[in-house]
Amino acid sequence: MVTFFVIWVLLNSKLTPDVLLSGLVVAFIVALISCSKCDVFNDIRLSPKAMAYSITYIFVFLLELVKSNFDVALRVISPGLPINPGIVEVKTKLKSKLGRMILANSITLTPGTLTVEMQDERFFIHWIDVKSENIEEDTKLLVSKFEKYLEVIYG
Amino acid sequence: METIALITSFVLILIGLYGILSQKNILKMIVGFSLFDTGLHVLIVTVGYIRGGTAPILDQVTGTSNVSDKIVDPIPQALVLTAIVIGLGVTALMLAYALKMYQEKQSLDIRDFKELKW
Amino acid sequence: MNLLILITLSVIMLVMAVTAVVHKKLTVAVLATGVVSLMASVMYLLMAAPDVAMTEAAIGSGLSTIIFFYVLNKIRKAK
Amino acid sequence: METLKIIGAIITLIGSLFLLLGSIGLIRMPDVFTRIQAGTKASTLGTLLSLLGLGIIYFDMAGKIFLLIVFILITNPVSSHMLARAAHFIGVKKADLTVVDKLEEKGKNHETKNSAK
Amino acid sequence: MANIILQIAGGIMLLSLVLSLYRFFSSGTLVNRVIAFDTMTIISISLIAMITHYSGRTIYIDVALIYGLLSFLGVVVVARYLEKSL
Amino acid sequence: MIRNFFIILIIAGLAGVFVSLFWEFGASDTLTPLATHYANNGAAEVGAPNLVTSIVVTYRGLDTLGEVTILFLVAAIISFFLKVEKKGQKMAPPRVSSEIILTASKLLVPVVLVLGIYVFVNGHLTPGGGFQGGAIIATAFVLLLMANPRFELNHRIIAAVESVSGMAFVLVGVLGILLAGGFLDNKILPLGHFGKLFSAGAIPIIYSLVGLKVGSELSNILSNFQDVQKDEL
Repeated sequence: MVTFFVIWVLLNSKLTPDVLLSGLVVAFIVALISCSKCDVFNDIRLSPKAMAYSITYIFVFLLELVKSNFDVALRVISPGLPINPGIVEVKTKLKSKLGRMILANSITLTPGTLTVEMQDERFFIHWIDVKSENIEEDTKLLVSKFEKYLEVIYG
Repeated sequence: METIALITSFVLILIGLYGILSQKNILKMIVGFSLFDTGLHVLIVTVGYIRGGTAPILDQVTGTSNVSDKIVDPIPQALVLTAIVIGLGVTALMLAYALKMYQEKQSLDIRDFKELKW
Repeated sequence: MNLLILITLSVIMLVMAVTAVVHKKLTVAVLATGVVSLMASVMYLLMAAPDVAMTEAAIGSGLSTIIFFYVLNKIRKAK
Repeated sequence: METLKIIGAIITLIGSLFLLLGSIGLIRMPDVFTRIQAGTKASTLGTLLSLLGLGIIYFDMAGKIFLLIVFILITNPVSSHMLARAAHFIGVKKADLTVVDKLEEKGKNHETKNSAK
Repeated sequence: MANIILQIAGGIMLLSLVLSLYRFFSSGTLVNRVIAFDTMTIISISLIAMITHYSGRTIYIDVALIYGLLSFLGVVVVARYLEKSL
Repeated sequence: MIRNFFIILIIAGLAGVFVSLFWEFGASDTLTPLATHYANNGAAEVGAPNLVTSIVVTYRGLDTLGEVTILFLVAAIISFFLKVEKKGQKMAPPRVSSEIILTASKLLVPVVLVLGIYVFVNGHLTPGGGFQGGAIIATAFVLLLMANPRFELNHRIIAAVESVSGMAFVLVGVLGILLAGGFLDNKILPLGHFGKLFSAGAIPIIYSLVGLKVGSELSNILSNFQDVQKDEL
């Protein structure tokens, strides 16, 4: 419900009493309608450590995003098209659904890797430049850089 | 600027009409109708355009008094707003008819439906 | 600049419209209609009509394509 | 103030360059999966950067732009994932360069398990 | 200065729109066309933001919000259609 | 062959008519008198910054009522047509959707609902209004359907929302006759401060009602196109 209220205020992008009042009403109504759907929000831990880790995670993610984007961009414009695609399998330790979704989205958003299929704790990832075909090694290369943060945040 | 939009809308209308008249497949005819609709909406909005005008929503940019020489004509926009929603309704209705006709005869060809031909 | 955007949008719209009418596959025709609606909605913004642009984006490009694909799915199943 | 505007404009320019790279990748890549990689990912970063630049220039719509960025960050990978999954399911031809496909090897028994669920 | 850079950025966006149009026509399967559609919608969001800048009305950004949502759904619907599980 | 010839003849004739009609057309530099009146006095009379909204809801309110009626009729006819499903067809069970879209739909549906409510409550301040907001709410329903193809909407709740909002819409209109100038007049509530959220009289209320009604009708149409087989559930 707090999330909806924040979204409402951001949408209106001003802080007058009428906006706040109507935001309360709207957030309450939406939370009432979709209360059974809200359970994904419960996984978030609100301890200071988790907060710090999530901020760090955002920065790590953005850095990774820009870095791999330049990598793929170089591949695209270089004339020989040096790609080596394949679908590899990795494993994750995350249990919470929201954490897993964010992990999969992060993997998809970093260019060069793309989540094709997701079966419980096994991800099948299309990789534009396959370096190894071993599960453990791929996990170490692709997942663990995001996972160690997400594990603290979502468990 | 408005000339280009006008020509685009005319050509869209003509292409849509050609699609409606020449195609044998019912769903392709509905696609043509949809194109015709879009062209018509672009045409009406273009007629209401004023050179150098801005959107008919008053805020700090336009001020509140004597706005009539700053904004574009709001009436065609209001009409098109209604027309788009009605267009969706009509398209959905036609699709429902097409589906029902397909379930009757297992065919989407307009030439197979001869009952109402005279 | 506005003129350049408008010309590009018009060309894309017309090419897509011809594709939608001429092409044999229905799915391609529906997708092309979606692209025409999309470009039309950007065009409405250039013609200073944000309300209409919003309606076209929500209804013409979104819901109408979705309904078309539902019907195509049903027809494919009935075969 | 002016320097802030120029910084925003330069960020937007970089974003549009990424959009262009995405389109070039869309044309050059050999098969569906690599096209999804090059096309949609680079375009996502391009859109993010250009929105960010405009958010720096017009500070009063920063809230909406922030929301739009979060929205794109959630929805875009989901749609590319769905497309890739569908493409793999219907058996789109992969490029000759493809070295390994673990999903194809394990595919059979996983599919039956899934449908039985 | 800032305006000139933004104009160049808009021109590059138009160019990439046309380039992704090329993918729509070459190479036959539906999946390729859907990818081109997706890319075009993403570029269009940036284009709407640029039009917001040219016209000087910040309220136009609402349209981009709706656009992002609806384009996402269109792509997902086509993907489900391809999976034969709509 | 003769058919194609006639088609091309008709289209060429229509093109000729278009060219001769609009050969001299150029966008005018001034508004028509009616539009000038709306532009200069609309803000004072109705109190809504978005002139399109004030025209749709107040000046041309009856048109909107007719439009909502047409949508209702369309929904009714479509459900009448498509309700009789053939039974006994064995369908393969659809492919289970992946966990990503399940979680994403859970995450996004409330956000989409908030966005739709924002669009139709702020219809008098920003672009948008009841129709767009209704379409977005129907989109939330589509999102649920994507996550679970066998998801079924509770038709009783939808019908209740639709009829209640329709009745309330007409009721607000009649209140306009009783308390203010005419049908759907928005001055039954004070006009308030220009540009605030609670302003422009009854326009936010009317547009919210229109949004709810359009949203439920569009969801109804969509759920009729979805194939649910009753015996399978």
